[in-house]
Amino acid sequence: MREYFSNIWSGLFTVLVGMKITFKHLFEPSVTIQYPDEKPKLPERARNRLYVNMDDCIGCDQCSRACPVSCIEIETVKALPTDDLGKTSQGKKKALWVTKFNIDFAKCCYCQLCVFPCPTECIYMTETYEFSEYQRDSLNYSFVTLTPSEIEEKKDNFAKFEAEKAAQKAAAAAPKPAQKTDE
Amino acid sequence: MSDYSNLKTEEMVLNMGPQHPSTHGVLRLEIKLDGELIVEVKPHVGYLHRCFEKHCEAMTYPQIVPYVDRMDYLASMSNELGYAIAVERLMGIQVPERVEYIRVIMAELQRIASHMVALGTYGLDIGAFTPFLYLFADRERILSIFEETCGARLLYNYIWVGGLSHDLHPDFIRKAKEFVTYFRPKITELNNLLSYNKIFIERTANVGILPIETAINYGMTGPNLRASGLKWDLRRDDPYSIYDKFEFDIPVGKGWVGTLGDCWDRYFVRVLEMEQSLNILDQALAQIPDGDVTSAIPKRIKPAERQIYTRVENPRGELGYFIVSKGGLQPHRVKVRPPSFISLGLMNELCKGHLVADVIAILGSIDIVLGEVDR
Amino acid sequence: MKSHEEIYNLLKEKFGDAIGQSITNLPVESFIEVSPLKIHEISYFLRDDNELLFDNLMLLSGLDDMNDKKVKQEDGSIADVPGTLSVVYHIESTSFRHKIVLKCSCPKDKPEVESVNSIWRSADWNEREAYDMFGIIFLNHPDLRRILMPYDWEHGFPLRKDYKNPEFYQGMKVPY
Amino acid sequence: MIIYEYLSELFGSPVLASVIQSLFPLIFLIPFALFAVWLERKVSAFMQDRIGPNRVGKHGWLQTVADILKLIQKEDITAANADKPLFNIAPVLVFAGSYLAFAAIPFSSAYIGSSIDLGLLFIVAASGFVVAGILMGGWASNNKYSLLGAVRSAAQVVSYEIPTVLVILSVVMLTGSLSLYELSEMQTSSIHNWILFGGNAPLLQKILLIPFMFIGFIILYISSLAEVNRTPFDIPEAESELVAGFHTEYSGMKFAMFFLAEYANMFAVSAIVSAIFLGGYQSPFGYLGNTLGLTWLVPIEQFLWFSAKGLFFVFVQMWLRWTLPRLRVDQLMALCWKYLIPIAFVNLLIIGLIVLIKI
Repeated sequence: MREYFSNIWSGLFTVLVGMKITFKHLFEPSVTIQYPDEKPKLPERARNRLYVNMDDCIGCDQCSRACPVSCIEIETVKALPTDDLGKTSQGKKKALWVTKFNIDFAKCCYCQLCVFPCPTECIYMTETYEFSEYQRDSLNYSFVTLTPSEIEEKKDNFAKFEAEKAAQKAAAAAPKPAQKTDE
Repeated sequence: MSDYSNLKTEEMVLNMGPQHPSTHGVLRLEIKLDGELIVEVKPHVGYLHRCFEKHCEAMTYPQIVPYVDRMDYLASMSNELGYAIAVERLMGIQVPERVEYIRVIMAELQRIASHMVALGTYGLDIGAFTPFLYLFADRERILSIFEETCGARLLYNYIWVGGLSHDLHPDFIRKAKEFVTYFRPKITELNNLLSYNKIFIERTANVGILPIETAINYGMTGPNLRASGLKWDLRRDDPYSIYDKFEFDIPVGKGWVGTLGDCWDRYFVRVLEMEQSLNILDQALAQIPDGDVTSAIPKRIKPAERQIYTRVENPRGELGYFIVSKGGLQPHRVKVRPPSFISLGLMNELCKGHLVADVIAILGSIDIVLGEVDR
Repeated sequence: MKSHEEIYNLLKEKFGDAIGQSITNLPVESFIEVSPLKIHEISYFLRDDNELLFDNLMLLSGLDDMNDKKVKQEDGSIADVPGTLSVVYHIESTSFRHKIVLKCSCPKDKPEVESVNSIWRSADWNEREAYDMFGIIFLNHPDLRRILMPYDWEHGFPLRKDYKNPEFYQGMKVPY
Repeated sequence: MIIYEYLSELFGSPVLASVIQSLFPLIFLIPFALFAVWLERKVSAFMQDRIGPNRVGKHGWLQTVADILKLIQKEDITAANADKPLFNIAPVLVFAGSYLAFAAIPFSSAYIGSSIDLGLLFIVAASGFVVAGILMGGWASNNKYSLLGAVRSAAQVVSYEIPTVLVILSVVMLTGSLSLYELSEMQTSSIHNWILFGGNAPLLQKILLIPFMFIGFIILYISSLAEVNRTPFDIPEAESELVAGFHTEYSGMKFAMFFLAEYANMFAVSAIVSAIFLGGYQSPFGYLGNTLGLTWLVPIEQFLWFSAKGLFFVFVQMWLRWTLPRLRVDQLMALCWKYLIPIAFVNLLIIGLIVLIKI
């Protein structure tokens, strides 16, 4: 019998306590941020879309190898001895034409693992976080500064250079076995 | 008198999930019902299977860290801590003291954040919507603290093998201390609003009772095991990191309002654990030493041929990593012992003989994260 | 609290041949090799012996040992000798706080291990997962189905080292 | 009353007058439902430290209008294996049931749909309509969740009618009337004439009656919550268990009908509670119209008081909803049969004795 009445009492009492709390909250300011109108300030370490500063990129492929989801694709062509690629802002000499530098943000998991190994600090996270697209393909960003024709040219140049080199080598190497057969 | 002898009764199969408001993700429960009484519950998992263990075989050790985040996405820091400790023990790395302190702080903040979701969604399951949003608003504070330090709110990639990706943000200590003082009264508010509510107690007390022998036999760990009355906490019983330096209690279930090991005990043990985590945070934030956090990160992680099983106390229980190395840059095998996976195996045992509404109460009380169940 | 050696000796004394060697030269974790068809009996003893009381199975994991060998036969041809699949049991006692690791290996072409489901119920889903991923058959398991992979997965056991991705799954190209 | 007489004179036919008069609650109801849905969202938002709808119209007050427009445009989906006629009738029936109750509710001394002598009994009976509709909808959906919800709802509403009727009985013993119009007229002039404070009984009797009237009031309010399936008694549509209960399969305008019926019901039970215990449309202080000598102002004031009282209880319903968890189906029954009904019985007995003594 005592339990019966204590049940009634605790039922009513705890309900009233709860109602008091929610009533207090009626007059508390809301915590909502009205997103498209007011945007929260992102902390400086916030990890969002990647950016590659191609002026500094030396094409070392380290970011691509660090990426756990393989969303970075890099292709490079060796520069000819005659080419002058300039230097990075830190004074490193560049030796490779970067003919392909694609980051697929549909795959990217924003883990920042690619940022740490970069020797020239040319790949980094920016503050842009609104870049949704209607087509999945348009999330595949290309950072290459060379035009397609330039890329073709560099590739051709290098192929020619290689061919020449091979020919030279062959020319240099060819007489030897010939001499040997003579002996 | 009418003749009821030709009336047929049959068991009904109710398919709960994978799309259902309170299966906590994509879990499918095949429930055999007799009226509203449960005869059998068959959980079907695997809808969120992301081949974690297969992926690990093709990843180098540091690359696994982002994947580890995505298992129990409500407790990423704790997952990372476990993984980092496992690989460090595998290679015999000693990490600086500051790193250990930061890791403990992060793990405890994460524990609070994770329990907030657990308790909030539990209230939601029972039908109380408001505590859920209060807790989520407070959880945002923790996430903002995390974001400032490591740049992400949910999937941190912060605790690395041998160290941390960044040092603490200069504001971190102040904000964390603020949070600790802010959050203490909020626990009382939660208790008054939800925990001690008569309806809530009625719904959860004496429901889904888990005796201690069954709990151990089914491999329950963490708060679920402690709620059944066993004082078993890996932070004490199998110490890792620097938990032996801190003073804290291990709350165990006492059958406060019902039977020992019922849903309310499991719920309330989590509430008490949040208080203990605040205690640990108090101490750790006061004692944190200076130092470098990246000095012990190895250039190349290539353990010799050996195997190890390491476990840590996650918010959901014992998270274990069984790592087998064959000497390469990639692990030969990473097997995870996900606490939610093991806990979910108990559903049938707990639910038998209860009502449909209790399935939700029980499922919420064992607190699973489907990302971890399926990996 | 018993050490690894003590437990090993105890087991060796009781079960003799069913217990293989105790591998302790590893720097981080030692384990005891156990016969796969005796594991039920041994587990039963481990759990219920008053001095051991291993009441908690922490983890049961499948493992591909990756020890397939190519052996030259007498006629000169090279034959594949399939390697072994292993099941690793990490067990502990909540009352004595000691731990032990058991490992039983079975050949890949006949991967049969006794189920310990009736001893530690937590083995239930773990064994299903080991079956799902490695195709290890657990004898006397009450409900050995796939668990994480789709029930209609016909393309083998993905965590075996010799697993090949299927080209098509239900008419869909892989990867899509 | 006055309006009815006026209309009969205007059209010269009581039938036509009745038909036209019956549309009046609808004019009140639809804006009210729109407002109540908006209010519910705003109240819940403020209680949860949120903002709530604020995009359509100022403070989002047009949000529900937009929602209704959306619902009207939606495709009307009927599940393939549903029992189509029943499935289509059910929402109409549910709405009709809750609309029926408005026939006997006195909005002011000038307007009451039908001032039948058995008004209270009529309303209790009319709520049976809703049960039939819900059962029909749940069964016809051919969905297990809907069926469970419907069965739960039937059991719940039928059970909770007993404490409701018992409390009404105790009021009837005091007042001797079942007509809501008469009840309201009885509680005129001042707050101490409210039945909650003992009505027109002599002073000593009143003092004795007040605590028991309070108990009766609380029981009536709790069971009215259960009759309209509001939290903590919303198990027929418990979204965390049964997805949406009996209206899981409904969409578009049919769903809107259920929704409208729910909010109409909320107001109906609030109105009944206030009509029985809190003076109905009567002002607690007296009327501005009387002091100014403008008699036509009085019915309007009465209407405003009535709406205010109704809205207050609707607000309390929302307040409770966003505070409390949900009961389980067996606990719901236990609450009814083990707590509310015995207490209501004892309460009835005591009130009866007090009335009988006639101090």
